[in-house]
Amino acid sequence: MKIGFYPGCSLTGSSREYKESILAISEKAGIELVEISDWNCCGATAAHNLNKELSVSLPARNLALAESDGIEELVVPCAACYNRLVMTQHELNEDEKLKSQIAEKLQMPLKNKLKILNVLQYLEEYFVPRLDELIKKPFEEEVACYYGCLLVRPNQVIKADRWEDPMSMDVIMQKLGAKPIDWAFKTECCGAGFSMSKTEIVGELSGKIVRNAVNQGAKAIVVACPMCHSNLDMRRPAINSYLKTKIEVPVMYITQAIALAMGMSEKEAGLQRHFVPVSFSVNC
Amino acid sequence: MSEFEPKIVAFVCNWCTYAGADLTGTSRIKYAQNVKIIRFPCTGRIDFMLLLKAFAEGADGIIVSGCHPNDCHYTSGNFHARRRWITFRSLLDFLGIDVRRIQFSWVSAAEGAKWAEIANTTVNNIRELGPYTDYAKVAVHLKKEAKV
Amino acid sequence: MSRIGVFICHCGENISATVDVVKVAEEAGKHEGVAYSTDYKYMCSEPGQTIIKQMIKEKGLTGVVVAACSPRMHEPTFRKACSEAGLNPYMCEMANLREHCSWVHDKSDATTKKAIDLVRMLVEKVKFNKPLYPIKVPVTKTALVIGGGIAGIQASLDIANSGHKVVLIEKDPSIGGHMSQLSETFPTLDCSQCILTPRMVEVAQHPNITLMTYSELEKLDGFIGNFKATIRKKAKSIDEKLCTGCGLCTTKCPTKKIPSEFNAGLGFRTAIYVPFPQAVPNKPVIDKENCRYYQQGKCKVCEKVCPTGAIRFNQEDELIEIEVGAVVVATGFNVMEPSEFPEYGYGKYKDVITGLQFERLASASGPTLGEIRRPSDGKIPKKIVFIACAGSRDPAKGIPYCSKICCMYTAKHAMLYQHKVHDGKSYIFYMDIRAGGKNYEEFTRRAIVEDEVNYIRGRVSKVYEENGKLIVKGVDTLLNARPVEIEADMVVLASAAVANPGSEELAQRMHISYDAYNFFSEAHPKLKPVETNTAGIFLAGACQAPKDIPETVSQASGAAAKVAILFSQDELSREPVVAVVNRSAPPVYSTCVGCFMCATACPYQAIGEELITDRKGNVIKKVAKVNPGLCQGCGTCVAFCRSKSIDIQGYSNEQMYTEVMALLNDE
Amino acid sequence: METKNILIEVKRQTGVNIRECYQCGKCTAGCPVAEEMDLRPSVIMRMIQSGTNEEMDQILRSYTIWLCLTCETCYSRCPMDIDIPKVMDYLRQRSLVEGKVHPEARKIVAFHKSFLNTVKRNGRLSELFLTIDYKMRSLRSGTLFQDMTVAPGMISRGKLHLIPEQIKDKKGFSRLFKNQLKKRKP
Repeated sequence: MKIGFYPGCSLTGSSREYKESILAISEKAGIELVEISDWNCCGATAAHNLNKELSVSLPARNLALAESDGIEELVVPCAACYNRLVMTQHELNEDEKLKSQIAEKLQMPLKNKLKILNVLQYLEEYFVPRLDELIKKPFEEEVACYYGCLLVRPNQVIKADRWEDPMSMDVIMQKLGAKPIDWAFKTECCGAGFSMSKTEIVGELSGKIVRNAVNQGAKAIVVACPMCHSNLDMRRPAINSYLKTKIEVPVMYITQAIALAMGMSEKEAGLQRHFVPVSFSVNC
Repeated sequence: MSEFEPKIVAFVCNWCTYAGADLTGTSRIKYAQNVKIIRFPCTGRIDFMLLLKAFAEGADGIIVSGCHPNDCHYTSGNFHARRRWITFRSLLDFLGIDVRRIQFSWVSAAEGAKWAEIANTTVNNIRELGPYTDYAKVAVHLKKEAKV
Repeated sequence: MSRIGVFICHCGENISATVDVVKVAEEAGKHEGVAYSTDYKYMCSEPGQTIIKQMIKEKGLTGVVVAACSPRMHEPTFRKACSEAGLNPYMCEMANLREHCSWVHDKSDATTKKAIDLVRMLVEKVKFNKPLYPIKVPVTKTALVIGGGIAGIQASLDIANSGHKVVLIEKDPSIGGHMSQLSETFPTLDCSQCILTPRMVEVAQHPNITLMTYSELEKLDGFIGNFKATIRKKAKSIDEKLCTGCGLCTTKCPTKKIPSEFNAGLGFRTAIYVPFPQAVPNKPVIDKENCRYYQQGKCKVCEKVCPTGAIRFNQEDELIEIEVGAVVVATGFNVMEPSEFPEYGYGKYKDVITGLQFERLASASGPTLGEIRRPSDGKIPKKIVFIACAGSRDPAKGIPYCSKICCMYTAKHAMLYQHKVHDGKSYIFYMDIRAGGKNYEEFTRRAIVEDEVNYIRGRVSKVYEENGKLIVKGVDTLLNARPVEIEADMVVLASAAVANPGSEELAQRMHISYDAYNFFSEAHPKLKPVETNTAGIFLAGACQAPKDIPETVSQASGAAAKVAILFSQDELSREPVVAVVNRSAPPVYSTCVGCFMCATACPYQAIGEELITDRKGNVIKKVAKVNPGLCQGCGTCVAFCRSKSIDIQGYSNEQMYTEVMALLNDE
Repeated sequence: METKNILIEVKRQTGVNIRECYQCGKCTAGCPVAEEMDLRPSVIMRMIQSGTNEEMDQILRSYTIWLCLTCETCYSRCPMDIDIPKVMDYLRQRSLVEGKVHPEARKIVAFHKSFLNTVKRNGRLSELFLTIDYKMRSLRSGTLFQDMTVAPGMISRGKLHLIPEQIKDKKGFSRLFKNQLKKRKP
């Protein structure tokens, strides 16, 4: 089975373990993820903060490339890229004139009918029905499933189920054997694009998230977004200085959790690339 | 030759537009004499054969006006009228009648000024379109045939 | 041969100033079939009317055209005059020379010509007018009241006290409605049950009232004065005559953990239950869905303990048909679904409750006997946050309207809390305080000033739990939109008042209209607030829109007065402007082909079937038949009819075509 | 520009009708960075509603518009479905064009600019180049050594590539950055 794949820039750099783990579990499940040829950056927050047109044309180029590759379904693991691609698709469908202008500029046809999947939707569709056969070692930990902003908002466009209290990741984790905790910060913002420019704000926002997760008994935080991961993991010093305590709860991608449950080694899952060490995986 | 004075028949509903035209009167808002009103219980009552009859009798233009959607005194009569009008409209071309000769509108009992405005615009529009005699001619012809 | 009289009115100078009335009368006089024509300064005055009456007699007129003001003004006047002179009133028509001619045009020949045209049009119409007679329908002097809340109770008592019979049906096991759930009522803080229960008892004992609880309207046919209602009397599984209401069965029932509807889910009840101690009737019903015997086939504890042997497991729903002359709909309202508030954690956190649940906590008959305690651990909350407009005025949640009662009951809740928990702190997040009733503003001021309730202007964005506290994230928009975070022990949502589930189907069953939010629509928002678009059906209370108790009671009494007015007549007479299907001699019988397009078009279900049979009773033909009692005379069926078999009296095809021809044929 | 024109302009550029706002404050109540803002989201809505040119100027010079994280919480919870983040995008772009960026926000703008610059050059983002470009831009803000502790960790974990990934169709890609479309009229 072949499905289109848009990794986005972070997955080739700071969150390469996310890419490695999603490719690894897909391969083991017999799914080939085919990268869109010659894809480019989606523009992320920068483009839509500074330049309205680029915020649409950058993602649109990827949509057009995917179409010309003959892709019908596209997996976008990065939540930010997913959000930008879906929003662009929505905006172009709302505005035929803009669509034709952008297509002209791209010098590529643009039907704009692609089915875009985020990682949770991808797992739900292609893994959940087969988890029983795929799981070798149940992942038995109390986890806080953290969705962040971009997988669920704006609900007017994204139309996620239960956007205030999403459950899809919790359901997957539960099926892996984990005990997802009930907590209140599932969709709070981690500070996202301010990782570098306003690190102290990231420390505060991410700090509140980590604190609530730990208070509610989480042994690990599971994420599905590279920005959430780097803010919660890499920016842990800023978090600790905001909370005035040292918090050691690890942060991992849901695909890593699945990889471990499927019997892969810590290294195969890419746990060694984290700043906050993941210690418990050894005993599972 | 004097200016062409179109004959315009207005088919209106008793509850909204008829009362609206009454309000035009009580507010003393002037409009052209060409428009003459026939009272119906509801636009739902208006059979479009009546419109054709009016053309055959020499009308140059027609206004059909009733209650705004959802305001019908009888709940749904104006919706039936609207649906019938949509069908009838697509037939007009086939019948050889310029669709601009029929003005379909909603005027409530509170819209006296709107009634005057619709009456005047219709008169101006029909004046531009010129007299309409095709159906009248056919009618005369048919009457003659019937006598023979 | 027609002998028409034409009477042109000057209306003082209103008409004669712009229309040459003398000429109009003169021209009319020349018209074929006109026997007499004249003009007069004030046709509607006594002498004016006398001229008409005299001429009808003198000239033997068969029809009259009065050219004056709008028929919407004086048609009844002139029709009455004709009738007094012995002419059928429906042989009189009016040409609208004032509103549609003299007032809207300047003085000119064209204006006079238009007047002549209008008069000619109606003269030709009158030639085809037929004598019509008002339709008489008998009145069944029993009213059906649907819903046993305060609205239904008030309407029933008022109708019954005016000497008429009432059948009151209630879907729940007891009457009382939401009012019986309330603790104290604003703005007087008098106990709700104390003022309500005597009325409930009065309903049960009134000789003119038949009370049917656990019953719903299944079907409503007929028309004003002559409705036929089918009522489903749901099986209570007890013999009400034998049951004494001793309550032994309810104490012994083993299924005890069913959330109590009366306590808004905060307490429990058994499977055989009386909803609350003051219930009327005070006899239990078995809730089949939760009863062990009905679900698993074993138990029957209630049957064993019942001292009078009143339990009837094999009882079935009964369908009862009754004839009534009027219907009062008083089905009330509901509060918004909890699932609509994910950001406030309703349904997730036990201590986030609705206003209705708070009423039960504050009520002496409630699950905590009137002490304010948290549902989660029974502790007394030291800090309560009330969130107003939870759902109301929130188009994103589908409710753009104001629920009207929340500002007041939230103030009351905070007040009751402050009275009961002296060291407690209460906060109300609000957008506006709407206290527009008698003594209402004084009441909310008292809450703020005397009872020290903290009002914060702003909405709450999120409520979440951390370390056993509910963190309320709100804002104070009066302080430069400063974010406010309160660690509360309990959060009360003033959740929006919404239409009852199923109200849409009920409205369709009764053929009354409802608005975009499924509240029932009144016939006119100002002048017919208790009538519906269907004659004989009236509205009372919050089924029409959210209302407080005083307003509900007023409207219920208003509806009762309307019913009493209706029942003061033995027969109703209606305008004979109704549709008729033609009938002719055999072998055709009628040109109707029985396609029933007319029935599809009719908004009143006024068109039924008629079977034409021969002497042996064999059906020869099926044709449409109009029920003149239901027909309102819109004429939509006429335009729909393919074979021109249905026609409407007063606006017949003959008349309308003639009008068109006469208007355009100016010789 | 008078009140009416400001509202019309915002509507034209974003499709958002600020008149819908009835000042319930739910946007501000839920905003994760409201505490830090000089003008809260609901206040900005009110200023646009009732504002004069002076008030618009104040908005464009505010720190708030750059602090907005576009987390979309306000929009998702707004009872009137007002797309505030979209309005913020518009305000930021206008602030940039009119040269009214708040001094405190220069770091943020510098970061976004560096980001787009790196993307423009390579088609994809290189985190190392982004960091370098950003440090150069924000030299004066004293961020030069701020992330020095992180970079080595990233390199040792294989997270920082020294050679940036590049796309092939550079010519086609660069077209996107040229001849920006004229402001669209709805």
